Amino acid sequence: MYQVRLPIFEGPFDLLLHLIKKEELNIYDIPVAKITRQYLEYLSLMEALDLEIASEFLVIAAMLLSIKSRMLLPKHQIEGEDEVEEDPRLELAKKLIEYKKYKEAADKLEQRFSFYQQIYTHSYKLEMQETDLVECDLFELLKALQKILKKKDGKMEILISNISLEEKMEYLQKLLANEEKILFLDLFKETRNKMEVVITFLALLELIRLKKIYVQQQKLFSEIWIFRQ
Amino acid sequence: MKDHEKAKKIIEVLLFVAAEPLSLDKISQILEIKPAVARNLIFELKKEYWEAGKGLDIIEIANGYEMCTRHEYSNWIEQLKKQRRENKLSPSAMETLAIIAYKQPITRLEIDNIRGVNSIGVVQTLLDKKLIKLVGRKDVPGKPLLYSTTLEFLKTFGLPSLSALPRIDELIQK
Amino acid sequence: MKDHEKAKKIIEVLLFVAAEPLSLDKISQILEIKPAVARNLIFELKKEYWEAGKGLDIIEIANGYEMCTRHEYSNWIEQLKKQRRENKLSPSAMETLAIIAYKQPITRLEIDNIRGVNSIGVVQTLLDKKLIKLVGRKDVPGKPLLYSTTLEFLKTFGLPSLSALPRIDELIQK
Repeated sequence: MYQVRLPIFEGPFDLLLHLIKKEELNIYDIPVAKITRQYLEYLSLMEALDLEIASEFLVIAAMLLSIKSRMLLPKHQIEGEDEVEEDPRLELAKKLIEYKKYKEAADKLEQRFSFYQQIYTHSYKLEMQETDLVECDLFELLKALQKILKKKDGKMEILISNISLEEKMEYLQKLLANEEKILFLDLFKETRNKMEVVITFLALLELIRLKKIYVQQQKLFSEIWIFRQ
Repeated sequence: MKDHEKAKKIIEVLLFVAAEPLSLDKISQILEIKPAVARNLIFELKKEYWEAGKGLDIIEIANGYEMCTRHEYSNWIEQLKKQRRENKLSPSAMETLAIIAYKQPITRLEIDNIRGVNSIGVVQTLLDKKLIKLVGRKDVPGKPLLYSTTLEFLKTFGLPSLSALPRIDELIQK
Repeated sequence: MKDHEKAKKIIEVLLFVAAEPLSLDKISQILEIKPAVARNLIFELKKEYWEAGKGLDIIEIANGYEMCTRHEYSNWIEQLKKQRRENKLSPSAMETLAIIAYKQPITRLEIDNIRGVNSIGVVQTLLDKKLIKLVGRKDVPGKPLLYSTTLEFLKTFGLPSLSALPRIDELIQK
């Protein structure tokens, strides 16, 4: 059985470089007719396989065809000047060289990347720890907050709080300096309005983020405790 | 695992990267050696650290072993932490972040209107910290840029998704 | 700070606890020594690790120094982590990243021109992965956004600084 192996190309330049390499051609002296034919064959193969052809491939196809036709035209020399007309392939060659450079740089980067993936720093360890710890608890925290807001609904004054986030954070830290742990619910016992509940909650989040405190519960839906780090 | 010294070095590396105390069982399982042998190697390592007068130590804790610093060095570590506190978000950054979180995608002008002050600096800080990102342009005159929160935002605040944010109208009604 | 050996031990402890690469400035500031002295101490430490055949190493990365494991030990660590660290970048992402790394700051159009394809999706991926960032706008019509690589890029590729990238004109010669 004959099987078509279709390499995936990053773009038209990638495809052209592949064709040039396969045929062992010099980028500055591309046989345009041949390369154009192969290029278009590849596109029709993609089409036959129902693969979407990015518009960029078509742009370069048009460019190839235009170069091909320009090369077929007889070279006209302007009278009185012996300047030779520029090779219509030069612009494409320059682009390909430029692209090839970065393609090789990408290979070098890839090598570094796989090497450094095998090296573990201490910060990698710390990262793992953080996400494991906070993520599951925060969902519970939010649920707990909703409960508090519901409970306090109607009983609270509507006041613009004059307590800032900074002050609340300091207050929470002072509380924890004296106690090993505090019950989440207790933090909201004396809050007088919704704004203060929200600020207390935000302060809590910020302290968790700064790793000043952490929250724990023994099992799901049980009381939430706040500990100092 | 035959080589004694090699095994000791592997244990050192494992203790270095482990996110929690490593049990003797776990260590001996990975190295395919007896727990008693693993214990001896850990003690040798600990002794070497001690004899070299290192600031690092290996301690037995919570049914396992962990690499840690000696307490005499805590002052130095404190100084390191002190400098890291600058990573903290300012109240105005927190405020801006909250606005973006709830009203995304949002333009800078809209943020400014809510806050009543120019937010150009804060928005840049939040971009730098990767808590917000550009997501396109609003289809109004001037085509202003639109900002949204990032995955990093969710991670930083330990949120499973944006829908896990408390509903704003639940937080402050009336 | 007089005692040479003591200073070395403090540096070791600091490198151990730091959650990110520590700059020479920071280290020398904490120890109240000259950066050049700090650098020498780090090199001594690195040499000691090497001579002892340790599985740990100290590398220069992202404008700082960091303690890490030698790559020969990754198999052992992976047994500990169970799940592999699989963070592969696609070839097009790698290609785009290479272009940005060498030509920064650069606009998306300039990237597109070199690659011959539209890079909007890849650029977003790289932004999401924090390997690149926005650094401003180019002073040409349309004021397009400019992209540069980040500190995270240096960290991910184990580069001390951008100048440690292999020179592009050496990469390709006929």
